[in-house]
Amino acid sequence: MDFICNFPFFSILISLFSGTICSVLPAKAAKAVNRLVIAAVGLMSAVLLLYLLSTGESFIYWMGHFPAPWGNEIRAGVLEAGMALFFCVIMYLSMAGGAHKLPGEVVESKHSLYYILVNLLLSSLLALVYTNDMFTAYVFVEINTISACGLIMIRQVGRTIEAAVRYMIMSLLGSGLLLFGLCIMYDLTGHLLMSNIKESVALIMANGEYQIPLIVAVALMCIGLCIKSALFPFHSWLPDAYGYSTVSSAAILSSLVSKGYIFLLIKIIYRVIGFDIFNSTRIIDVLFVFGLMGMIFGSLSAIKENDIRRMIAFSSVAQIGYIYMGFGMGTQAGMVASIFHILSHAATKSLLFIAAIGLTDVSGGSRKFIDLTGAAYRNKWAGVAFTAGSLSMVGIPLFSGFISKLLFAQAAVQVEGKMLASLIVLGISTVLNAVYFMKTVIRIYTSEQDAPYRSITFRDRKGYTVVLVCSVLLNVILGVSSQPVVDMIGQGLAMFA
Amino acid sequence: MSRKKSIEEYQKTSAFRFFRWLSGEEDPYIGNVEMCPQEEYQPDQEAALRREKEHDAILDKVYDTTHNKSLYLFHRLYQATSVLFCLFLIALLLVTVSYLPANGTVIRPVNNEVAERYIEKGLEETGAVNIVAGMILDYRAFDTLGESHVLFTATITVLILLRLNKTEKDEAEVNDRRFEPKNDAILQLVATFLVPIIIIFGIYIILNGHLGPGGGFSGGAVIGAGLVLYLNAFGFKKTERFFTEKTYKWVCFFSLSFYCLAKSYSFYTGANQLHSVIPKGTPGAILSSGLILPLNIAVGLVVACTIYAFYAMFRKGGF
Amino acid sequence: MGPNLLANYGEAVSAILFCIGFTNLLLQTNLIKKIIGLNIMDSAIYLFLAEKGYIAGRAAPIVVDGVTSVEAYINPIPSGLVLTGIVVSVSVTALMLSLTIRLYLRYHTLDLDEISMQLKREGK
Amino acid sequence: MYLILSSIFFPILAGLFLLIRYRTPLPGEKRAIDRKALTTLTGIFLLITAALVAAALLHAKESFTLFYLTKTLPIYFRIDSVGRLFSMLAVIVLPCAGFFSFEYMKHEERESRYYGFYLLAFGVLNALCSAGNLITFYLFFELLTMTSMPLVLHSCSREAVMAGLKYLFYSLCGAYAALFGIYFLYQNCDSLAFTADGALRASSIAEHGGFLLVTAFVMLLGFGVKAGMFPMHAWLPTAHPVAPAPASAVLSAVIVKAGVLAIIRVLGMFGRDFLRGTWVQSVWISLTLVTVFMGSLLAYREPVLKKRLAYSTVSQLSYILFGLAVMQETAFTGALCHVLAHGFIKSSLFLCAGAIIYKTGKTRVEELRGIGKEMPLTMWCFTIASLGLIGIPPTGGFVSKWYLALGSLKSGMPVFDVLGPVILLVSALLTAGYLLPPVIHGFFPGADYDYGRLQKKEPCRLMTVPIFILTTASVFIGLFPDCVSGIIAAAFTGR
Repeated sequence: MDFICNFPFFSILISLFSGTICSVLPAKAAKAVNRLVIAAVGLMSAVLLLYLLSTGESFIYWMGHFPAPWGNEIRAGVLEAGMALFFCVIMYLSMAGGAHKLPGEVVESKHSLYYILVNLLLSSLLALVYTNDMFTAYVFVEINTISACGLIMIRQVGRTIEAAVRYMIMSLLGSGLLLFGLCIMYDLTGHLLMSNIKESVALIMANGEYQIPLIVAVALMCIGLCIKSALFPFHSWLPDAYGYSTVSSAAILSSLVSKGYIFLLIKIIYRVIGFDIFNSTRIIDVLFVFGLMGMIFGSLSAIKENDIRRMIAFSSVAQIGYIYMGFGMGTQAGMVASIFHILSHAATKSLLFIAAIGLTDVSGGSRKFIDLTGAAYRNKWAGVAFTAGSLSMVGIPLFSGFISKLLFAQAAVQVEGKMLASLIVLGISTVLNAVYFMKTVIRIYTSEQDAPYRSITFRDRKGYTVVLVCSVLLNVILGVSSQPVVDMIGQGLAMFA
Repeated sequence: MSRKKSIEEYQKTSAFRFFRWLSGEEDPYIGNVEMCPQEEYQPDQEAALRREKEHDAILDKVYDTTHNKSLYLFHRLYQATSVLFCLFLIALLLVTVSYLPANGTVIRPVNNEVAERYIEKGLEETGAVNIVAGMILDYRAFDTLGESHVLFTATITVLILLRLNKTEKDEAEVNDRRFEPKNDAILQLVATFLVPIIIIFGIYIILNGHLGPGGGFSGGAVIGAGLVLYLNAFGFKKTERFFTEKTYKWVCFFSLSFYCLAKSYSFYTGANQLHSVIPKGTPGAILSSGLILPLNIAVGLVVACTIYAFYAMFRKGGF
Repeated sequence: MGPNLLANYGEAVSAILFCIGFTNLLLQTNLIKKIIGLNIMDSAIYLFLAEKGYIAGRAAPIVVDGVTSVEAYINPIPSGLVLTGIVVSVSVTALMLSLTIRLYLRYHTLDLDEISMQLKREGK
Repeated sequence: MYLILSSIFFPILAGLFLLIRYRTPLPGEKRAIDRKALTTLTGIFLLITAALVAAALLHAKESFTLFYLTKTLPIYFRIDSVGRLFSMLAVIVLPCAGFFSFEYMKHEERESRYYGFYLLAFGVLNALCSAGNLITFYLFFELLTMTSMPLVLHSCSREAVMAGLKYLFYSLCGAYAALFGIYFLYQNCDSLAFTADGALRASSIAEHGGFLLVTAFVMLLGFGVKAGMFPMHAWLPTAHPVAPAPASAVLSAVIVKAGVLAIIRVLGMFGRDFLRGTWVQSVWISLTLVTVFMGSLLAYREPVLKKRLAYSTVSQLSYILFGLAVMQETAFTGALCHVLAHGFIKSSLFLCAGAIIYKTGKTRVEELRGIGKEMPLTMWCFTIASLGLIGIPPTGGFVSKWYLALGSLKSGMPVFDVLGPVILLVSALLTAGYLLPPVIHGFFPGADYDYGRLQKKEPCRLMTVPIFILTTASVFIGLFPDCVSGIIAAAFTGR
């Protein structure tokens, strides 16, 4: 086995261990460790990705001395490595972009705790990405949930704590369902490792025995993960959580945490149940309908919102709806579109959150649209970045949002029964997106000469501006040269089987 | 030409609306969303105050729960649907359960080669007499590593929520005095008697984790309970002599680091098919079964400290 | 209805308990009751798992007298899972309780709806 | 290749340069914008762009792919006759209106933003004309909306912002409707590159014929929004009056023509044979006829001059769409002729209206009594342009309307072959009804007019010369229609 094959294991362990280390370090050192770890993991994932692309096949890594049905395993393929790399990039950008706000948002003595949580979150995301074992996945889902909750409520205002409670309640309902589904699954198959479960599931589907409980188990797991990733009717915690937590937290939560669950769901669909078996159940129709509803209602709520960050948060609800709609189509193309949308949405949403904070900074800290009038003139880079993000969300060509919409539409055209519904809703939702994002863009570019706020230039916030530029570039790269990414997703999905 | 209707009346007719739409003054498609006037920005104080007042008035109206019929109805409806949902879930799960393999029998998918190997080879491969301990700390050690970090994460979040600043701390200290048992003689006597026993029992459970029922978590919880009892009997002053936040920090750090590093070593050697230098020892002896005993001790320390820390945090936000 | 409802009475009980816990977590507005619901839900799952490991007439999986034959012991895996699960639920409960304490200190009520109401009144 | 690219990117870069270099001063900042330098630079940029476009029009023959958006979706450029015709229009109107605005925008704030976006829009228009496939076209279509919106909401008053938003949403909705059509075309065509005789696979036509008709209809409606076709025309009369006059001129002369260009492309993609005689054609023709008639009627009873012109644009654009909907060569010639004629005439009219507002501040028609005595040159141009729009022989409007009517009669459609020309005629009468009163009142204010208060208010050359050029161009088209007929014939066959 090549040494590079150790990299997934190293990434998980380093980020896990750095959490422990940060607990005894002062805040500054913790910050350095945090950045270093994210960068190192990103680098390793990139190397791993290149390696996997060159070998062209995935590999299994034993976590211990015992092979498949007995010991734990992790598994790395193109999609996993790519996701890990992407998560690191986004996380680095989010952390760097929100760094200057942290002293104002979090009590000084709790900074190192913040970095611990981020490290643990990263490790749990990596574990969710790489794991090949259902129960390990459950354990790391819990780490993910708890550390995300910590990230929400580390900025201690009433709203965040309430949001954290709501988030925990929803998440715990989700975990409960996931665990119950897992137990039933275990009872039916006698395995916990994904590949072994898949074999048994195929057997069960062929035999006809235990089919009903199997489908119930799948449904429970799916619903559990849907709840956790804030699919439409379960999103009540989301606007407050994203709207009032720290900037980095909001960016990370919206672009990574829910995506971790979604990626786990993808893994379950492909590696545990089998894509064809999953598609033959009625579950995809349910996902499809909820996805569509999320797209519409999320956007409608966003339109009504009068607070820029809550508006962005509600738009996340809509975007998650897109992803589930892609699942619901039940085709390979829909899946590819969904995964691409995971990437594109993560890139765009973190950009929007970070840019929004630049705008509110020059508006006396107020997030109301009225006060944001002309903010883009006072902080030009943030204004441009926000506009770029909005254009991407609206789906203007050359930005990543366009490609994902294109992929969704292409996927939709291939599905006879769901074509019309998905295309119409896609159109409505896009127009609604345009309504609220363009409204905001015009608002921030309506010049207001008498505003009593100081403006911010490049020199004041070098790091922040660089982050904005990088995020915009990431978006444009995804929008312009999407083909390699799409190919990679296809290759990764092929490796799943 | 004379109009039969007055202008006001005419403005109410649909013909008027149609004409307005035709001439592009009004919009039925996009509704009022973007057509609603954006408020002009007014820097003066009065307008801001007025705005606030209006906002308050609206809030009062919306959240006037006692008089709000629709909110009340919604609440009822919510409850009813939730109950229905619960009943539905029960029915669904019962149906599912009825299709599951019969309980207690041997011929089930669960009893397959996995369990077989754990039982048959577990003693030999892990050196642990307690097969469950061998399984969670060796075969499926990654889960357990994650699990201990769940606990760690939870502690961090509790710290974030409840740990107080220096200034707040003094205040909390004063408040806490009221809850502090005032040198309750009975409690103290019983505690002097019980605490050592409890702690020794906890230590036994931890050390015996690979030999019998027990392990790091359960033993740690017992020790933690002992510490909490001691704290309740003798107060923070006494405990602070040997257990402060610093102690907690370092104990946790060392235990978790040891855990992480030890398991990393074993994962690394395992995955790369290297020979692990850690001896298995004779099964049944106290010093046996490789890493399981030290790991149990580490987990036990973490859990004991964490339980105590939870208690102290809940009570007054600090040690 | 399947054939094994009566044989699986333990699982049936755990399923009902699970739903009770689930509904409590979902429906109760009182935070402490919600946490109790959470614990009922988790315990139901552990009951379920414990039932899964059980094989009639066999001993707990601790090797006695060096007997390592499959016929002697019950399935050890569910027990291990329960152990892990318990730690998770302890952690989560601690977190929920501390959240509750924070909210109570701030708003002097345990009713989540009332807290939301107060929050919205604050309007921030 | 480099000519085309530079004609696209030079104005875009120049516009960005202006936006950055001469940005609006911040609240606390003390920095005066050097207006003279700004206008000089803009003027130079406009001229260079015009020269580049002209060179590209004359020389560029080849097609090229810039890069691939996805594997099967190239960003592809190719100049064909249709594109050439539209860029011809743009290259004359945009610099004229640009020079006009140097004077007109003198007292407006945030001039640099206006010029910056003006240049951006110019570049995007060039790209639109030279786009070689639907995806490229769509990309620049969206960008055109984005870059022209700031022109509409330039004054930033509440009405202007609302109008800008309305413009934005109408255009975006339309473009999305069209985009979904593009998805279907993408499924049913081998490539999205433009043709004039249908790119649909024969098997797809047989299989999803009915569905493709719906698609075609949706696309026509979607792009029709930009061209102000009936159910979605409402943005035009809102956006035009609030925009600065030169911006309205460009908007109604060139930018709305992007919708026409789009519809020509869509027609080409589906193929005329596929659509001829289907319900799509009938519905479409009825919609255009309704628009023609309704636009004229609304203009007739509108008192505000610029709004009246805006309604007139709605009506005139549907003349063009009618010509396309007939799907017959003569009518097509008429339509393309009308694109040019209407472009020149309407920009000239808007600039006249702008000059009047600039000099006198009068916006309503009944205030314009005696204006001809005060601003004779402007009003003469207005008169000539009006006559052109009505369709009096020696002007461009006559030629195009003649061909339109002729083509319709020749087409052999049931009902519409006669109904069309009749409505066109009625509408022409209405046009006379709404354009001539200002002229008549302007030159013949009546006996009770107080000549003593009369002042010479003729604007400076920077304003009159562009108006004059545009008016001349409109007459020129009418006098020598042959000079464009070749290119139009080529356009019909898609070369």
